[in-house]
Amino acid sequence: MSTINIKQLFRQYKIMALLIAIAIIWAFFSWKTEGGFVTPRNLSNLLRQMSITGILACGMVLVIIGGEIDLSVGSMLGLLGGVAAVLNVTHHLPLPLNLCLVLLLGLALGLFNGYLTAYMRIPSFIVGLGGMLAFRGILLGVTGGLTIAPVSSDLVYLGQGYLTPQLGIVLGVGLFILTLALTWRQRRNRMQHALPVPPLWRDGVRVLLIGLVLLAFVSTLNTYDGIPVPVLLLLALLGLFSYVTTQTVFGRRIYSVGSNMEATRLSGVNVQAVKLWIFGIMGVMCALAGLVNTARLAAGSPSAGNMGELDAIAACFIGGTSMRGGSGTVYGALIGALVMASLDNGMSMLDVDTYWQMIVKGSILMLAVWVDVSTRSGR
Amino acid sequence: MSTINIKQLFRQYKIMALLIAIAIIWAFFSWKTEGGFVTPRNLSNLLRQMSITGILACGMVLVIIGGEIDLSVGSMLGLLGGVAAVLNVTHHLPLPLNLCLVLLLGLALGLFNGYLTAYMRIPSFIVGLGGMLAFRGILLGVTGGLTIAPVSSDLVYLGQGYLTPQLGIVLGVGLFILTLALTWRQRRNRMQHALPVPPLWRDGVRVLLIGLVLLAFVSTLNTYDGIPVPVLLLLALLGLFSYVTTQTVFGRRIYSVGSNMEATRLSGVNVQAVKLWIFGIMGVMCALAGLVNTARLAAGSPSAGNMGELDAIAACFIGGTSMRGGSGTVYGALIGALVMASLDNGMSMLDVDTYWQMIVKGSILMLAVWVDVSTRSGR
Amino acid sequence: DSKNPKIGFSIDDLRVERWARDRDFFVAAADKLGAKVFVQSADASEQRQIAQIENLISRGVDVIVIVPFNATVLTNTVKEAKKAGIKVVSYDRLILNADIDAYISFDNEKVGEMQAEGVLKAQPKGNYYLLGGSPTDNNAKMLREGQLKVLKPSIDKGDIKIVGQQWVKDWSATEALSIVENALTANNNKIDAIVASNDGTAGGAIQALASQKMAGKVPVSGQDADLAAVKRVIAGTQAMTVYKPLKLIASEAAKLSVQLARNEKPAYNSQYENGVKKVDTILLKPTPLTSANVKLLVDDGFYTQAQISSK
Amino acid sequence: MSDYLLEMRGIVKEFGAVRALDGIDIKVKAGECLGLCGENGAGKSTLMKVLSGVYPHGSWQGEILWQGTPLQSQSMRDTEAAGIIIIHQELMLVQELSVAENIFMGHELTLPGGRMNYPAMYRRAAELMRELKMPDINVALPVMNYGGGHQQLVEIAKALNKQAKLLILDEPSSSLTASEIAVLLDIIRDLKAKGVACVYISHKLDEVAAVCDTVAVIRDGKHIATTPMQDMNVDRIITQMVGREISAMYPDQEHEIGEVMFEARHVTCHDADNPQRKRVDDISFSLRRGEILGIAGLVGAGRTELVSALFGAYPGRSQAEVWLDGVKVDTSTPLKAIRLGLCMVPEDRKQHGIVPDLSVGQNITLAVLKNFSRNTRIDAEAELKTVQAEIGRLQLKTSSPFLPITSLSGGNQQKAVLAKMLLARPKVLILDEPTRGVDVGAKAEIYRLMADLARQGVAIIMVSSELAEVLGVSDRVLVIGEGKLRGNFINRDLSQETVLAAAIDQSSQYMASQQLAAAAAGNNGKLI
Ligand SMILES: Nc1ncnc2c1ncn2[C@@H]1O[C@H](COP(=O)(O)OP(=O)(O)OP(=O)(O)O)[C@@H](O)[C@H]1O
Ligand SMILES: Nc1ncnc2c1ncn2[C@@H]1O[C@H](COP(=O)(O)OP(=O)(O)OP(=O)(O)O)[C@@H](O)[C@H]1O
Ligand SMILES: O[C@@H]1[C@@H](O)[C@H](O)OC[C@H]1O
Ligand SMILES: [Mg+2]
Ligand SMILES: [Mg+2]
Repeated sequence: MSTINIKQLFRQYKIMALLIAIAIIWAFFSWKTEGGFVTPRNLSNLLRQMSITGILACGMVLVIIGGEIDLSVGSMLGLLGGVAAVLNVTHHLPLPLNLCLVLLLGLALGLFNGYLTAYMRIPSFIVGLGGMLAFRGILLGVTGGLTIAPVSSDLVYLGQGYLTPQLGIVLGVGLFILTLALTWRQRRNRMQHALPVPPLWRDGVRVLLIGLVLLAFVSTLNTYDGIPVPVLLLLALLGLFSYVTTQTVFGRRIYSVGSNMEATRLSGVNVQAVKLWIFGIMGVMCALAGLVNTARLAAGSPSAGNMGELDAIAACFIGGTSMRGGSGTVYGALIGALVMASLDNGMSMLDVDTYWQMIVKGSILMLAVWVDVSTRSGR
Repeated sequence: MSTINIKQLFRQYKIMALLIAIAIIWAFFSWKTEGGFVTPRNLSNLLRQMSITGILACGMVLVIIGGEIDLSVGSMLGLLGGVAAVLNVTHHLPLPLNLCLVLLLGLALGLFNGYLTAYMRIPSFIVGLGGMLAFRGILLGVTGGLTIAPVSSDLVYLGQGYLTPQLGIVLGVGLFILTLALTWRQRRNRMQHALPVPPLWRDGVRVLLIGLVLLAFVSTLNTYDGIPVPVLLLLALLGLFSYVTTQTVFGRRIYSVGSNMEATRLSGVNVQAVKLWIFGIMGVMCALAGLVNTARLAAGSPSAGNMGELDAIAACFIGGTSMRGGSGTVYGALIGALVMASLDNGMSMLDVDTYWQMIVKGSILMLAVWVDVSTRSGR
Repeated sequence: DSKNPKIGFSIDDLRVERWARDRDFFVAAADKLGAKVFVQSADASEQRQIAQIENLISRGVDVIVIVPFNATVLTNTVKEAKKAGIKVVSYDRLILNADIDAYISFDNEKVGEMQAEGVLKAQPKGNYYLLGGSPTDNNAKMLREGQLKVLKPSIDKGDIKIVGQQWVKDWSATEALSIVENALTANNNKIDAIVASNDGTAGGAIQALASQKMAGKVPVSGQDADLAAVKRVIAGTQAMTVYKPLKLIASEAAKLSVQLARNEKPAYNSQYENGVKKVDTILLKPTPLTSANVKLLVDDGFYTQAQISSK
Repeated sequence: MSDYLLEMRGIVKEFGAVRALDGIDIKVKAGECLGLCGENGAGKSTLMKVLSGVYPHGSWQGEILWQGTPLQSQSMRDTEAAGIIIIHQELMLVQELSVAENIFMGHELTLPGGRMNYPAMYRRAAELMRELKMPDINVALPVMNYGGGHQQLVEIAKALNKQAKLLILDEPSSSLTASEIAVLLDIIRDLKAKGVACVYISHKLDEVAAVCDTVAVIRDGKHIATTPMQDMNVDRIITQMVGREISAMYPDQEHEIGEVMFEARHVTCHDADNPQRKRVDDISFSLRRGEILGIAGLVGAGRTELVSALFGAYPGRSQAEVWLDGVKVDTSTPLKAIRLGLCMVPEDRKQHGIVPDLSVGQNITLAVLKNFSRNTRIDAEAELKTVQAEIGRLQLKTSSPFLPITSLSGGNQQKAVLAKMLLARPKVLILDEPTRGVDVGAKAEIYRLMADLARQGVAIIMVSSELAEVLGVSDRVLVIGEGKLRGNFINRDLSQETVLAAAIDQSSQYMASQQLAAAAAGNNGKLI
């Protein structure tokens, strides 16, 4: 039956439901804004607006796959962004040094959270809640409650700069070649191991589709100003984290720890160290997000990142990460972030009343996840 | 060894660590405020301040034991309180009718959340997140973003009224007699089923301690204005929910669903219905909390209950509820709420800088839970 | 005791820059008058604010000065304070439906008018975007009323067109940035002026303009004279801000509190109806601030020259 | 009206592309016990899940006639109402709830107002436990206080408590010792006499032979034959199951036993809830290179605690001195133990063995993932090659190593967990109930594997509740009773009775010490 076939297709390409949801959302907004929504300019906005949540979601998805949660990321982002602003505005530190310091501080704070969770066995929810308060408090102390501005233009570039169109094209072509190579290698490997190989046409279609998306992506953004730097960062993180989660020992262990910590421990894995480093990475992501946020605002604000954790967590869950740990993907989380950003962006373009915005966003969140859940479940 | 004995004692009376934590916190604040913290007046304040979080925590602990979470309670509280205010101020509905309507609406919203979670299989985190946005949006729509005031004085009584001292004493004596009766019955039951019965002196000490606490409680509050109505409500809920969770079929099924949903389902329990009703109860608690909040504010405010879910969830976790579901107690959650309220109250009485307040509160939260966790776990 | 009175100062949210400055000025002024100040910040939560005021009452302060997060929800709490014989002063935002002793403020509607005037002067015709404050803050609505009062005639004449209006959750700069980015896109950059309700949100708006290389070409208003905003005004990217001499209001408020504690008669200059009574009020004048008169800040001791000119 | 209580006709069940059941027919009369046999993954559990409504009507094809009328149940509640009660292969207990609460789950006895009628439930539960000859179990304590074997008995009590017309037992005996199995079989005979029908699934074929009236054998989802028991014997069942004959269950290859390489001294484990109580009380023993040491004892004797303490996996407080090759070593965590070459396959597969979200292959390589990584990147090809080799070696039945491990049959999950630890190249290998739920063919395979390892010089400790198995493969047998060492026997002409007597009887300590003395005198047992 064809319904079964469709369901099967959905199951095989799990994000399909989400992509379709995004397509519907986009179509709706485009129709309502008379095409304004899908202009290169707005898509560029949209991607920049999702970048901070996206960066956080990259780290958060690891945390959630590992069976934990981190509620302190909003405050930590604020703190690290604030520190970056202070170092820049008050101490005139050169950018590279500033970046290094902030990233290191992020790592340290993240490891601290991880230590409390993994070694002191304080439930991560409580660690996060405590950190949420404490980091925000430190930020208030550091900034004295003042907005620190204006930050130097090289820092602003991190948030508001663009890649030149030429470089964008090079990037796009590079990525396409990479896709080709990877697909080919995968086919070869599967054949070597006598595993079922998808028909050539299907892989062809897939590569073609990816190529088209890349083309659309690069050319759209180039029509405007080029690929925004934070979006580039996000792409890099997507690649890096997808690689880590699917190809490395550490990544495999994250899934394993989140899925059955006891069995993993009995298999000789140092589960505490794994958790420690998951939080460490989350800290670095907070630092990156904080830097981009400060750069975008050209200022360090004491309320920066407020409630940022909720957006990041929501992105992960929308993207199909399981609440109980053990499963989830980085690209799913980023698509989740895109859903949220699209809703915010579209509705603010439509000038919808605030209360309607909240109601609609809330409902669509549930709808999107419901579609995803109901197409996925086996029975 | 004596350390073993102490650990054992801690394990047996799991809340002991928390009670000691509270004692330390109280002693510290009393010392620092030169006794100001433990004046009847301030204790009365403290209890009233914890009442809203406490009411929410009563419902939340069921939700978490059942293996779910509800992030929408803050917004739902706001919405229901707002509706109560509108019915009171704009439509001049008599109080009993108003109460009924709001409680019913709470039940309906809760069941709606439950339906989405249990039957539509949308993860409760997402349902909560969606509800958080949507309910707040509806509240903004209902109130037009304005604060609805002033509400009538009979409604205000719910939040700011006091029980007369005489009634307070009657209540205290009644509760003491109840304790006696229950302890006796428990001893008899345990004996009948060949369970280890604690030595008589120990139960005696326990009853005596409870008696002293009751005495202190009633007489302290009577020294001020009497037992505040919301505190009375909280006491009643504590009794009711302790009874439900430990003595009724429904209560035991909550634990069983949260602990091993699959096994429970395969034992022929309608797990979806259990979840549905857990959320229904949570909705009613939101209605109660919303009413008390509106009564305390003497107004329905569009921002009421903002972030209330975090406090309620934190209270549960501080009180020893397990993040994975399946274990937890109502009194634990209320003690958790008391810890949080004590910290807020004490720190605001001390003249600490706001940012230090946040840092200290964050740290103490973690410390309290750490003490609890480390005395409880086997190693 | 009346010689060294104890004053409780309950502030809405120290994460909004101006309140941190209010606090510093207030504490300093009160210190000079021999009073001791207990500062509380409610972090934008009405529940927490009520709890904190209750705590101040049980600590036996003589006067409580309140910057309400929500002006309409303090009826019961104020009643309790009065019962304990404590004087209550409403600071900057008027507490409604409550028996308070005094109110000291800048006129919020007036601030709104100044913002609109400032922008209108720089750009008398064209497409206007209204960037409001927090949707849950009553003050934000008063500001909007003032702004519309000034803009109304031009709107009617057809000189200006309101192409969009949004409220910014919690006065958040990040949110303001996204909103303006989207507004610019939706209008193809055809926005000629932005009436922003405070400096934090103005900062976000200007960042959005900057990425379109429109910063400085589109006038943006603000209020509070945040340091960052003052620098922007000097740089020409922000048309104006409204300077509310915080030092003045803070020291006046401190004086007022001490006088109330000592049962002296403060010098009121106005009265405001708050739903329960006509509240004695000290009303202070805000000043519109453009690049022409920023020196005022230095003269007032609000900032040092070094602060302003530092890059 | 047909004279069959139950008829299942042409049952087909597919999981995606996998056809788990391929047209199966079985029939059961009232008062009859049907034995259901087949290799791991043959489809026994799946068939019973179809019957009991775990898989609702419509998710499979075929027809079920119950007392002559079609049964189209949507959930377990429907089948329970009809009188079909199932004991699942995997434990289905709620650990946090008490024994009594578990027994009555879904059928609680209540007082007015939805109150739990605890006195009545405790009374009935205690009665059931007495029937199962387990009077020591305190039915008011949480289930998690009891070990796997006890929990299995609770599971049985839970089923007995319901009014069954047809009772399905899916490997109820896999974690029981001989005496408990005897009790269980008696109970089944009682039920039969009362007219209750049973479907009995077990890989212990002598049980099947002892209690069943008919035997149905399935292979690869297909029905092979249904035969009255009087025409069958264990060997014939095996032939039907495997499609060939299995010559010898236990390998008789001799292996050389070398010098002492492993010593455990003064192992003591304290109860997690009651530190005064010792679950293991000062046990010491040693192990030689290439030796297979069987550890026998009754359920709850403390065998699992003993071996998990050696491996650093005991959850409570414990002391143990471990000596490896004459050096005192630290095995306080599994990681340290594995690095030293001390590996353990845990007893509780579901909680301590499998990682449910990972695939079969990923589970197998979990402990040695580092071996396949170059600069932290996993070499997927090398990994796959190893996985496929292991799957082949253990005859693990899976259509692809990329399937989630939870989609495997119970016995095949066990093989995957075993493969995981074998890959870690142990010097000393602890196997806690290694053949639980494993079919005869694979069992023989595992025994052969153990013998191979022993020949390569690996020392093996095997905890098992199956005495025949202990005696079949061990060189030496330790008997544990109530946390104490009750006997240390060289396995030569050792009889089940001797071991059992030591396990049960206090006075047997005398005999044990006699044997110990004999061993100390340099008797080298089976040595060549
Ligand atoms: N949910 C599922 N998804 C995919 N395949 C499944 C699923 N459940 C069972 N199978 C497959 O169905 C087949 C039959 O499994 P089943 O559990 O019925 O075997 P069994 O005869 O009970 O074996 P054992 O003796 O090991 O318990 C196996 O090959 C298994 O991999
Ligand atoms: N899920 C679990 N979580 C924690 N500990 C467990 C779990 N399952 C079993 N245990 C521990 O392992 C022990 C099981 O071993 P038991 O006391 O039954 O002795 P045994 O001799 O190994 O008998 P058995 O034949 O039952 O394995 C339990 O007492 C318990 O302490
Ligand atoms: O000064 C402003 C104040 O009046 C308003 O209420 O909140 C935001 C501030 O910027
Ligand atoms: Mg099976
Ligand atoms: Mg065991």
